[in-house]
Amino acid sequence: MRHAFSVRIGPVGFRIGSDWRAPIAALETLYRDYPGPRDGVADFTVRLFARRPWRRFVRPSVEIGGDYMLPEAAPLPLRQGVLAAEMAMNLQMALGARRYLLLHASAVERDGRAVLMTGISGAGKSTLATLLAAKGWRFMGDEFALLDPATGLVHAFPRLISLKNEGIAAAEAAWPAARMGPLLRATPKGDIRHMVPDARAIAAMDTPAAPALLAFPRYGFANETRPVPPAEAFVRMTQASTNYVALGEAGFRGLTGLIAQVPSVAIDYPDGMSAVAQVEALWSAL
Amino acid sequence: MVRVVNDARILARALADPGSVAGLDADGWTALLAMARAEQLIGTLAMRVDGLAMPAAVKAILDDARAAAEHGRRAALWEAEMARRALAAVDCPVVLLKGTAFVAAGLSAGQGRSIGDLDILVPRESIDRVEAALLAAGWEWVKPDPYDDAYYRRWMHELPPLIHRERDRMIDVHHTILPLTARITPDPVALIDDSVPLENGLRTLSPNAMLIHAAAHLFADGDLAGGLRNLWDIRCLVEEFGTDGLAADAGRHGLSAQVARSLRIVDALFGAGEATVIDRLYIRRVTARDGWGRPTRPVTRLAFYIRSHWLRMPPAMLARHLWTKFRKA
Amino acid sequence: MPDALYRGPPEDGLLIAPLDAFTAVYHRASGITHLLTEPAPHILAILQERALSLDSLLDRLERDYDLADGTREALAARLDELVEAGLVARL
Amino acid sequence: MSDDTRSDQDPIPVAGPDTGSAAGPATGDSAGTPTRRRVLALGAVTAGAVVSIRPALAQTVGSVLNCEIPVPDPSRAGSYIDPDGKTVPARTKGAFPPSPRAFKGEEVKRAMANGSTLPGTDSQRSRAYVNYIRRLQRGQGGFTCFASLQMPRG
Repeated sequence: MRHAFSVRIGPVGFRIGSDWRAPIAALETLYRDYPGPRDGVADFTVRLFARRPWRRFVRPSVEIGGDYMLPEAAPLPLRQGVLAAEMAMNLQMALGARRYLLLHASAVERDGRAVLMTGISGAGKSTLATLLAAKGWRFMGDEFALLDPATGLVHAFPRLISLKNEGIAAAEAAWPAARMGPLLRATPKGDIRHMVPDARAIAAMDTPAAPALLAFPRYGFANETRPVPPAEAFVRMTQASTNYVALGEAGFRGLTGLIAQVPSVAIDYPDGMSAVAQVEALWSAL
Repeated sequence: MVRVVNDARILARALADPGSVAGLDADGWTALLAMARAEQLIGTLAMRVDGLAMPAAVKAILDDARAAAEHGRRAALWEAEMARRALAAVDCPVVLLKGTAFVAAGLSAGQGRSIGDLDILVPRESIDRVEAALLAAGWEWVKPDPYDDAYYRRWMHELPPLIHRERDRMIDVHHTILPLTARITPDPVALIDDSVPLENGLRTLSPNAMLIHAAAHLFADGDLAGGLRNLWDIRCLVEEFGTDGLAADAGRHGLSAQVARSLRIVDALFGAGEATVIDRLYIRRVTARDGWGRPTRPVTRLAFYIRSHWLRMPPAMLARHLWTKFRKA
Repeated sequence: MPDALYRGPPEDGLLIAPLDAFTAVYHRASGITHLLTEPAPHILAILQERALSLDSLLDRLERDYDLADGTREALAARLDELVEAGLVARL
Repeated sequence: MSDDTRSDQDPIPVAGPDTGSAAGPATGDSAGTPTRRRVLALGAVTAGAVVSIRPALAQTVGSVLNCEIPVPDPSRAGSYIDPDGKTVPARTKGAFPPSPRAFKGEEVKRAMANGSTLPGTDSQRSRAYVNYIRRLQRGQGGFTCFASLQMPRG
């Protein structure tokens, strides 16, 4: 394609091609500290393209494609090109990933052990992971945690952190020196701003961790924690994984192993700081 | 700047002569993998080059592709088994077609092959009972549109597609292998009479009939989308079963020209055979794919699309069909 | 017409992970995971050993367990569910 | 810690001690000498004892993707939508013509949540379209997007 960029995020290599320069230029800047794909061969190809040639110039709108596509994907305006690229990369993971059980969860690590946070989007898991990272945890990812069914370890996937709405200010306050993408107003998901994970998260992204806690945070309620029964945790995680069924036996062994070995806890919280306190309290009690 | 790869012939070569991948650099592999995914041949490629020297990253991607193909094989066989259970009481021959038949019979064409819907062939006189049995066992109509439904029932070679409400898998129930509107009319009774039983009571077409069906689908019906995979199926069938009696069988179904063309193209694309001028047009169409996995050669693609409609319908009917579609759009 | 027989998957055909009141079962032939509650896992285990008719299955359950609310109709409904899920074949 | 109080009152049905993966519940009872007969409930005729796990693309699609729903989907292009949301032949009396543009997932979500009208429609037409979307089934265009809206996500 006209413009191209390759990057590796955790164990996954991407090649992104674009009909426009701008999204590629933005990705090059934001991902400048990341390595390229292993052996120079990307796991997934992503394409940002104009449906008709004139759409490159007239009201340019970015179609999302690649190795794996969904017909229902709607195009985005060119100024949201980074968001289109991130969506397209996530889509490749959601539809194509087979090496790891893909858990739709954010993850942080301390002493080689990881907390997985699943269940909500928006002001929830991205912000929570960012706040925990500001308190000394290693950030592993805000969208997908990759569970290796063979080892039971989770691998980091520290892509750009996708901050939304009020989460933007919270993360900026916690990470005043962080590098940020442009503020994208009025996207289909509200205001979005991408934040580059901290240097430690990128440097350690090839180090997996043993899961120690599976948290189901819920924003907007009074502080409370309660254990989640194993069957409920199991079913919720099958629904929070786009490739559980596709992994077959490996997925079953991986997920039942995770549920058996790690406590599952629902966490209700009224604001980010209380959630951080609750996670740290649960952690100390493990 | 990335070296431009704009023709899927490198994919055809890698399938036919796996050793040819030895010279690929990182960009070459990346292009090959993107093409193979776009043509739904990544699993097949993974089986073909298994064990050869390649970068670790490529090996990991192809290992995943093999595992995915294995999962797809299992799901396809299970869907066939569920159809078998649903149709056990109907007491008519049920012939598996296409990918499911290849894996059920353990053929080389099934190795690593991606498999979509379940396609079965049943005698036309049983089709109402087959439909009722499937509906009773949890399959439902996909398109409740009256025009489409009437169109299918009157003119197509199959029931309107059904989907299983629990498993989300589609089944296409055929009573012959080409639309009734096509100018060529294969003999479905002979296809079923010559079919071969599997251990579980389901059946597959005879090897020659599998090849004839693939050729019919490729050259007398579709617009050659997914053509490379179909041609690879044909090549595997020829390698495994030879071509004894093929010409006579093809003649019986009125598909001599299509079968001969498919053999020539397979020979030219996967070997060193000579292609005619027209054959080269077909090859141009089925290899229209670049190293980003994008379709190329839009004019050629459009020409084959129009041709596919022309083949399927008599001119007056084509006009009526396009007019109805046009009014609705 | 003789009574239908019901048969479960072969002994190595299932992976079973007890969770709590539910049991997760991975069915190797289909690649589908099912979540079962009482009495489905118990029925499945018996039918993995051998094919049985509805009545002989009921006899067998009565021998092995104190049936709390054992009606033939309820057992037939359980079997229908297992048949629809593909875990049990009606022969 | 992974067990909660519920599972204590309700002994795990299948797991004998160390039954591992392949052993079934009744094996121990029938093969050996049962020390104590267990109570087993067959349940009501209408109760369900089997739930199958289905592929869960929908949940993440909502988060991963900006999706849209055509009304009606391309396979039924040109059909009108009656007030119940059924597709009917073009120009059917009392039914609404197809929407000239697909609706964004977020627009549909708002219309379903608080009854606001879909962009470019009046309230009756919007209601017919929403009814159509509610009736979408697997395999029809827009279904995955619709399903992703159903997930209780923040």
